[in-house]
Amino acid sequence: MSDEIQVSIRTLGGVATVIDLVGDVTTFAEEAINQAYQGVSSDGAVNIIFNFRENDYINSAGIAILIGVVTEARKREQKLLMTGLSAHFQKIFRMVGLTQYADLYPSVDDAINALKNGKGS
Amino acid sequence: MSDEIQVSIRTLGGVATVIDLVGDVTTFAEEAINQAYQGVSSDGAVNIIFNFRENDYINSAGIAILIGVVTEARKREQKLLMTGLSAHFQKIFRMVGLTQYADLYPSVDDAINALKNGKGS
Amino acid sequence: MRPQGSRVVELKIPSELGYEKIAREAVATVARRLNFGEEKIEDIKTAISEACTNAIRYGSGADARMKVVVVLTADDDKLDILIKDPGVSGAAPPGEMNIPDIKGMVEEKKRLGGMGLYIIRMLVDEAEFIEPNDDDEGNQFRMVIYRIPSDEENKPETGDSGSGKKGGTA
Amino acid sequence: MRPQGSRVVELKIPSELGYEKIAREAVATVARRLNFGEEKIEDIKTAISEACTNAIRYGSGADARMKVVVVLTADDDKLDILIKDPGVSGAAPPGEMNIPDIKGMVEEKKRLGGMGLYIIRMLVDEAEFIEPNDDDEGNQFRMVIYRIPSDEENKPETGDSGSGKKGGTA
Ligand SMILES: Nc1ncnc2c1ncn2[C@@H]1O[C@H](COP(=O)(O)OP(=O)(O)O)[C@@H](O)[C@H]1O
Ligand SMILES: Nc1ncnc2c1ncn2[C@@H]1O[C@H](COP(=O)(O)OP(=O)(O)O)[C@@H](O)[C@H]1O
Repeated sequence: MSDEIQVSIRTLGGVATVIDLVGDVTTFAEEAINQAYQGVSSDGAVNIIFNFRENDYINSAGIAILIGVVTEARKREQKLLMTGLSAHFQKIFRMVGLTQYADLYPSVDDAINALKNGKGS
Repeated sequence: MSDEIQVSIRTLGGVATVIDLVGDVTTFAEEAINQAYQGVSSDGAVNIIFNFRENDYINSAGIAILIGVVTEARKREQKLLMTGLSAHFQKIFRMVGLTQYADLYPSVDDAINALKNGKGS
Repeated sequence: MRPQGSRVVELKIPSELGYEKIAREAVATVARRLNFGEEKIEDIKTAISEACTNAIRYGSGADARMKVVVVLTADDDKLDILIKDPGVSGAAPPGEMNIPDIKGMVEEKKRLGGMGLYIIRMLVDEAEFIEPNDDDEGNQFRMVIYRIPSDEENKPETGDSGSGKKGGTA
Repeated sequence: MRPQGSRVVELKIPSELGYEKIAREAVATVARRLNFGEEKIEDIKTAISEACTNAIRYGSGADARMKVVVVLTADDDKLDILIKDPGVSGAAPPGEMNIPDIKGMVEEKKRLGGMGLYIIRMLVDEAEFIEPNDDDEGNQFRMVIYRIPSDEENKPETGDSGSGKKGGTA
């Protein structure tokens, strides 16, 4: 539908790869998110940051896509971090237990700092 | 209704008085806007800036309130400036002819600069 | 990519000022789906707000027990907006929409107001009160916004003229 | 200051994923009117999105010719949300709502999903499938959010727990 998701990728100086998500994180985002994740994985990314845009619409179908990513990331021993989520969606992610598999940080900078301070894998 | 307007007043170093409007500019805003305007007028304000918050809801009833202010301001030989309007509402204000009686500037700073550069009354 | 066939969204709001915002947000979602540009979406939001405000004020005497019905029909080529009010105030909708006389208002020779229908006409492609085709008592106001700018509006110009140039990526 | 009597907003959307956004925005406007706090409004938006998505997917087989009806009733003390779908998929709504087994999903022992109803239950005060009181064939899902937090939810705690503590200035 409208507000189709825009996914872009950037690498931050060998520390992490950022997947920026702008738009709705719903069932329509499945292909774009999985493609981006597969892409950075085959490029050897180890620390992967999913950076959301605050106040975008995320639903349980979108969360299911992220759980699918978690499944893959565990097999590949990658570290997943998530940033930019509103307080509301941080709460939802905690509610379904997604935070057991991915650390949440307010911003990409915060996530990078955490990785540099040895919290990385 | 909801998004009730919040009106606050600040004076900027003798150059102008700013009336900040946050929230809906509709018929429900009439009392708050008129009170603020009457207040600054009786305090002797000459240059008055109505500072809108971009993307707030403004309708024709709200514009009618502003025309009422223009009417008063002309009698008192005050100068009216309007700032912070989205491109859309700048267009609407132009459409109804309100811009013949009040100059529009992107920001309060721009309005202040214009006043300092002698465009003031 | 576009859906086949038209999509209809129907909305029933209390005749109380403020509820026009629901129509305002709903039409934004539908217009975004039709790929209208952001400035055109603002135009449509303002137009529907004005039309609903009128339906509440003049069409139902601002009696919150009354209802205003909004029907949004999204087609491949246009967005069609129908606003029905109970028409209980007895006010007859005007046949024409005048350019507001702001000078007259400022000089207190004219009553403040009379801008809503003018703004609507400037922002949408078609706007008119129509004869209800059933036994409805009330007024029906219809607006149409085309997804592909017509030739007339296609004349080269810059700036946001509200002509729909920026609208749609049709 | 609050309006006397309840206000009802009715919404009919095509059974097509994406249109739940209209219900999402509409309920936000109504909830804001009821003075719910911003975080509680986010809760309500998410709950209605999930319920409408289910009505579209399971209640009408994502057939866009079908309709999902949403009725929002704003009272002094609560917001009542009713979502009706045609119930054509034959899927019976579940009697209970389980805690999602994310470990099972991550270890690929459980199907991805089954989180919608759980999230809804965590975010609103009441949520249930009800027996339609007329001859309706379809499913009806009802959610209630109270403006005054009930005693049970009033236990002292900090952080945004979704319990409605931040909601309303009632
Ligand atoms: N839905 C309606 N039903 C009856 N009369 C209407 C309706 N909409 C508009 N009108 C009439 O048209 C006039 C002009 O409306 P408008 O241009 O919106 O300006 P205003 O609301 O300031 O009068 C109104 O004063 C009213 O008499
Ligand atoms: N409106 C409905 N009509 C019929 N079945 C429903 C409806 N809503 C939910 N269900 C059933 O409940 C199940 C659980 O729904 P939910 O918790 O939202 O997770 P998911 O959509 O991922 O399955 C669905 O798989 C479906 O079988």
